[in-house]
Amino acid sequence: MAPNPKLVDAFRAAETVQDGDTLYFGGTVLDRKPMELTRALIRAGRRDLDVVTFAGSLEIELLVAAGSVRSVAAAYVGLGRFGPAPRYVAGVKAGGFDDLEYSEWSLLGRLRAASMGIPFLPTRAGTGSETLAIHDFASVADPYSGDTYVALPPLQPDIALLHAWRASPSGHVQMASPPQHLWDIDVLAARAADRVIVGVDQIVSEEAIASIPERTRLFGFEVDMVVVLPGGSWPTSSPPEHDVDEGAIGAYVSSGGEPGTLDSARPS
Amino acid sequence: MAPNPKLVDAFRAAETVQDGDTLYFGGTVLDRKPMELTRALIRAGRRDLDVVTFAGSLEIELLVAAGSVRSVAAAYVGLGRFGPAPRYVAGVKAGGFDDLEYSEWSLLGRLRAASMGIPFLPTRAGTGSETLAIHDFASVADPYSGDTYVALPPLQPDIALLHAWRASPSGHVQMASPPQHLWDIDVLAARAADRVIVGVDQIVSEEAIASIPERTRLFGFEVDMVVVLPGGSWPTSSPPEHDVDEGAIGAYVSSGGEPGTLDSARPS
Amino acid sequence: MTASRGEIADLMVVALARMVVAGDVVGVGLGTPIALAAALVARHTTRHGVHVLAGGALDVSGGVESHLRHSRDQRGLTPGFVPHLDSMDMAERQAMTLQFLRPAQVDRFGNLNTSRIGVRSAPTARFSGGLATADVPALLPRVIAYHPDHRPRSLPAQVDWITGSGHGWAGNTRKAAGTVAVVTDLAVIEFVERRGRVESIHPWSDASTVGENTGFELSLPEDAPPTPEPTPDELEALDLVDPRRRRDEEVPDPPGRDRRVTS
Amino acid sequence: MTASRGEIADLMVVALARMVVAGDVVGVGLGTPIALAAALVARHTTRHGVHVLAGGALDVSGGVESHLRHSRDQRGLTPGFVPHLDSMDMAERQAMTLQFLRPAQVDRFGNLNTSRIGVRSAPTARFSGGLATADVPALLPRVIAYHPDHRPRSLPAQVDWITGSGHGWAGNTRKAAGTVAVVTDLAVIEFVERRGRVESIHPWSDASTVGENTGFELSLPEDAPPTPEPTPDELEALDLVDPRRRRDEEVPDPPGRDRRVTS
Repeated sequence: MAPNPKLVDAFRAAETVQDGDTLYFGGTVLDRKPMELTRALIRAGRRDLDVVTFAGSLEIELLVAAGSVRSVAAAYVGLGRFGPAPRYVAGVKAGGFDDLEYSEWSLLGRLRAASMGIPFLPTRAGTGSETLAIHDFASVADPYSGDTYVALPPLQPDIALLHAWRASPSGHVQMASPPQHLWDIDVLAARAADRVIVGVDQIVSEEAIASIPERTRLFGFEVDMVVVLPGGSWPTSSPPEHDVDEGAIGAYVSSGGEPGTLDSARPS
Repeated sequence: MAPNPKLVDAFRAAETVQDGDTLYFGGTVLDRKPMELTRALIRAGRRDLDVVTFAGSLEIELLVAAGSVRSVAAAYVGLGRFGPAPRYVAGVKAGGFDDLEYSEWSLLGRLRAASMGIPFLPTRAGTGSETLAIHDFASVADPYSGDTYVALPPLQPDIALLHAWRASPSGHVQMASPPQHLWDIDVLAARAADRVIVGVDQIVSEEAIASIPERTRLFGFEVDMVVVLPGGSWPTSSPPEHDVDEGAIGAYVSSGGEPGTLDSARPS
Repeated sequence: MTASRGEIADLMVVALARMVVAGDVVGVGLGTPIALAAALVARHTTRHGVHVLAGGALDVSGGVESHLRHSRDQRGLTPGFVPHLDSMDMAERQAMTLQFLRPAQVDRFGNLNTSRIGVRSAPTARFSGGLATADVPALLPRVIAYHPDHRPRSLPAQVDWITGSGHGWAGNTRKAAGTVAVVTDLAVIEFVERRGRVESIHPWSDASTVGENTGFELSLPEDAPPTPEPTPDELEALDLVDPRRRRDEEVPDPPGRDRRVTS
Repeated sequence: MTASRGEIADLMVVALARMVVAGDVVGVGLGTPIALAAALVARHTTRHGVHVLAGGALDVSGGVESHLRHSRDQRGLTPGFVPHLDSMDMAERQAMTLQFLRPAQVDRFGNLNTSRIGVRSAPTARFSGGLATADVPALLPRVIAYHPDHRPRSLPAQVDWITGSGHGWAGNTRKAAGTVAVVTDLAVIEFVERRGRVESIHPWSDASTVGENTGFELSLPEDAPPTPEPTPDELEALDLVDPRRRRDEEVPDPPGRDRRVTS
């Protein structure tokens, strides 16, 4: 067999991103954020990005500080128990990018419609909300009852960027067990996206994957690029490898949002 | 705490079924069929049942032989590598009950709509099929493209009857790991149904459940009754307890569909 | 009369817990220890006739701190884990029955704002976003809000932004009552027939304080009873589920600044 | 010319496998060893540029028998398991690209019958049901049928019941081509512009035998080539993926009764 073309470095992965792409950032709040892939995008000078994430944190901070974003679509952006995301909040207040707030169900419902391959997902979620009204979704009548529902259209990001535990050269990706909270949203976003780039703490053999097949969450044919990035989610968590680095996030907050405090990969 | 009312015997479970109910039978082909619960229904004399199952086999044979069914809705009825289901085929040919053949996606899609709590699920699956036309589903226009899709309405059985590995008195149900093929359809049907009755090979403590929480597939609040029925899926399989009893099924086929060969629970 | 952060947190938690009924399946969101403690206290006081789904795990024994652990540390403590998409389905099919929400603002209709103050393109404040706040009032049988800093800007006549629509909104096709009540650091208010009605006033407050600190007209009976103090059973449950008092984190310090310390 | 069950099974398997292209993700249904062997042979001959999902597991090493094992015995042999609802989603979003189907009848439009002969209320034959046969022609980029008993009642002008709609049906909004070909024990037939066209004839048959045993008019060039015999690489793959010849089970015994043993 030819050398597997899925294994690339972060530079090569960032090169495949175009200015203006719609990028989904995996992880939720302070867990599993693809920080090192985000740094690579910034180093590559990517701009006008339409950023989508279910619950964003420090990756959004870096991107906003670098001036890389055209819009941020999310159901939450903040630093969890560390409070608001200072760069993000300042950026929204200054009108520096389009603040596409989503409700949880409508963002995830759009990704579900894409991953299910259906034209729209009918839902009652969000009815009456101004946050829903931002998006101007069509409504649809239930052909059985005549009642009106929101019709969530598929959301298919150009690329999903994830950080995960480990993968094999052929691109099978495994996550920790027991599962970390909200892990399945990473899988959902990957299946919704056109292309998938996964940074992993460990690259392992195909045999290692097959030895615990029940932990495989994405298959090689669903993954376009694998980047070996030990500690690549730092300072956010990466189960089972490491927890949130609370000191580093505290230092970031204390600095008032100085991206330099997050510049490098995880200190070893 | 009061004695847990979820633990009942098969007689009591069968009593809660009404003539004319719509019953979903769990398991697929020769795996995890709720045979002992089916026998209890027949002993209780239940009639005019609207039977639903994704892929039916010997439970359908028993019910047809007993004259208990008004309709059979399924994407498959047969005995797998043992060939056709003789009583079922004879019953269909004689017009003994309504043969509500389903396509796989439309049956599972209706259960999904129910378990997702949505009014309908739009799909392209089954377009142009006479099997789909049996059900006279409404169509729906995608409000974005204008294209027409099938609108699958929710299917909410009155009761789902399952056979599973083990449960606790409070009704947490665990299944084998690695997962047996098609296990998730049992969970889907349980979540779609109004009420859920689960026969299990083993009753275990709440502590035993918590010791391997990642194997829990249904939670107590989703399960109405638990019946301790060791070998209750015989002669179909029940992982990890036992495989298909090929001899017993062969004997049934050789007998030309004599239900007496399947009358008792698993011989020990 | 004065009240400490701890007294305020305790009474808010038990007031919320008392609205939980046997059979409820309570979903708890991220970063809301008062909501989590209330659900767990209710689980205790109903003798486990209530289920709590928080952090992707069900009914984690050991209380608030255990629910906040990483899942790998929850083995032995929980009957099982729930993928998030399953919990979405549970909400939409109403297998989840109740959620407590902590918005920045609640208005006279029970509308909730967790989004922003001012216009979207250049707001004067941007909160972290509501996650499911926009969704669950239209899905669950009921939603109950809480706010630990009861003042006119927190309970205005009209929220600056409707993240989640309130009680009695039109168009719901199932039994989704919307936001049925709000528990504050001063009182318990229920939304009935599109109006806020004071059900009880906390011992350290009174009718005029509640009225003055609310930005809309309340139905406020002169004889509104005091919110009952935590019972011995409730106090025991509070100690069991939150011995390290994570619930206090949500109450401002000093509580209610200077407006409430004397009644 | 005569052909044994084994020769028929081998040539059908490799003819199907040759239609698989690198990058295909092939879904295989229950109880169809020829389909499974074909997908696994293609995986071998494309040097693993093909993925096979069967029995809820992906790319089980060890061939047909391993795929039929219980999942607990597949640890070490598969990269992972796929819940059935995930595989449904894969099909509908076209992450699954191909499925082989074995219907009772295939007609001139590639319509498939796995349901019944006669009216629904009192049919003269009731098959076991088509599972996804009705669904996948409208979902996947392409579907390929096979039938090991080529005769007019198997390939009629019109199927008795349209379980799965054929090639070129109206209304598909994605690139779902429907049933693009059928491989039989006599020939390889492709459906092009709503017409069956013979692509090749198996070595033991000829144009007139194919024509006489087909219930509809075929585009049948006089110079239709013989279906190439299995190559050494294909024979090696057949041995690797199905050493116990489970594929033979789907071929009737004696094959094709008396109509084909002499050409």
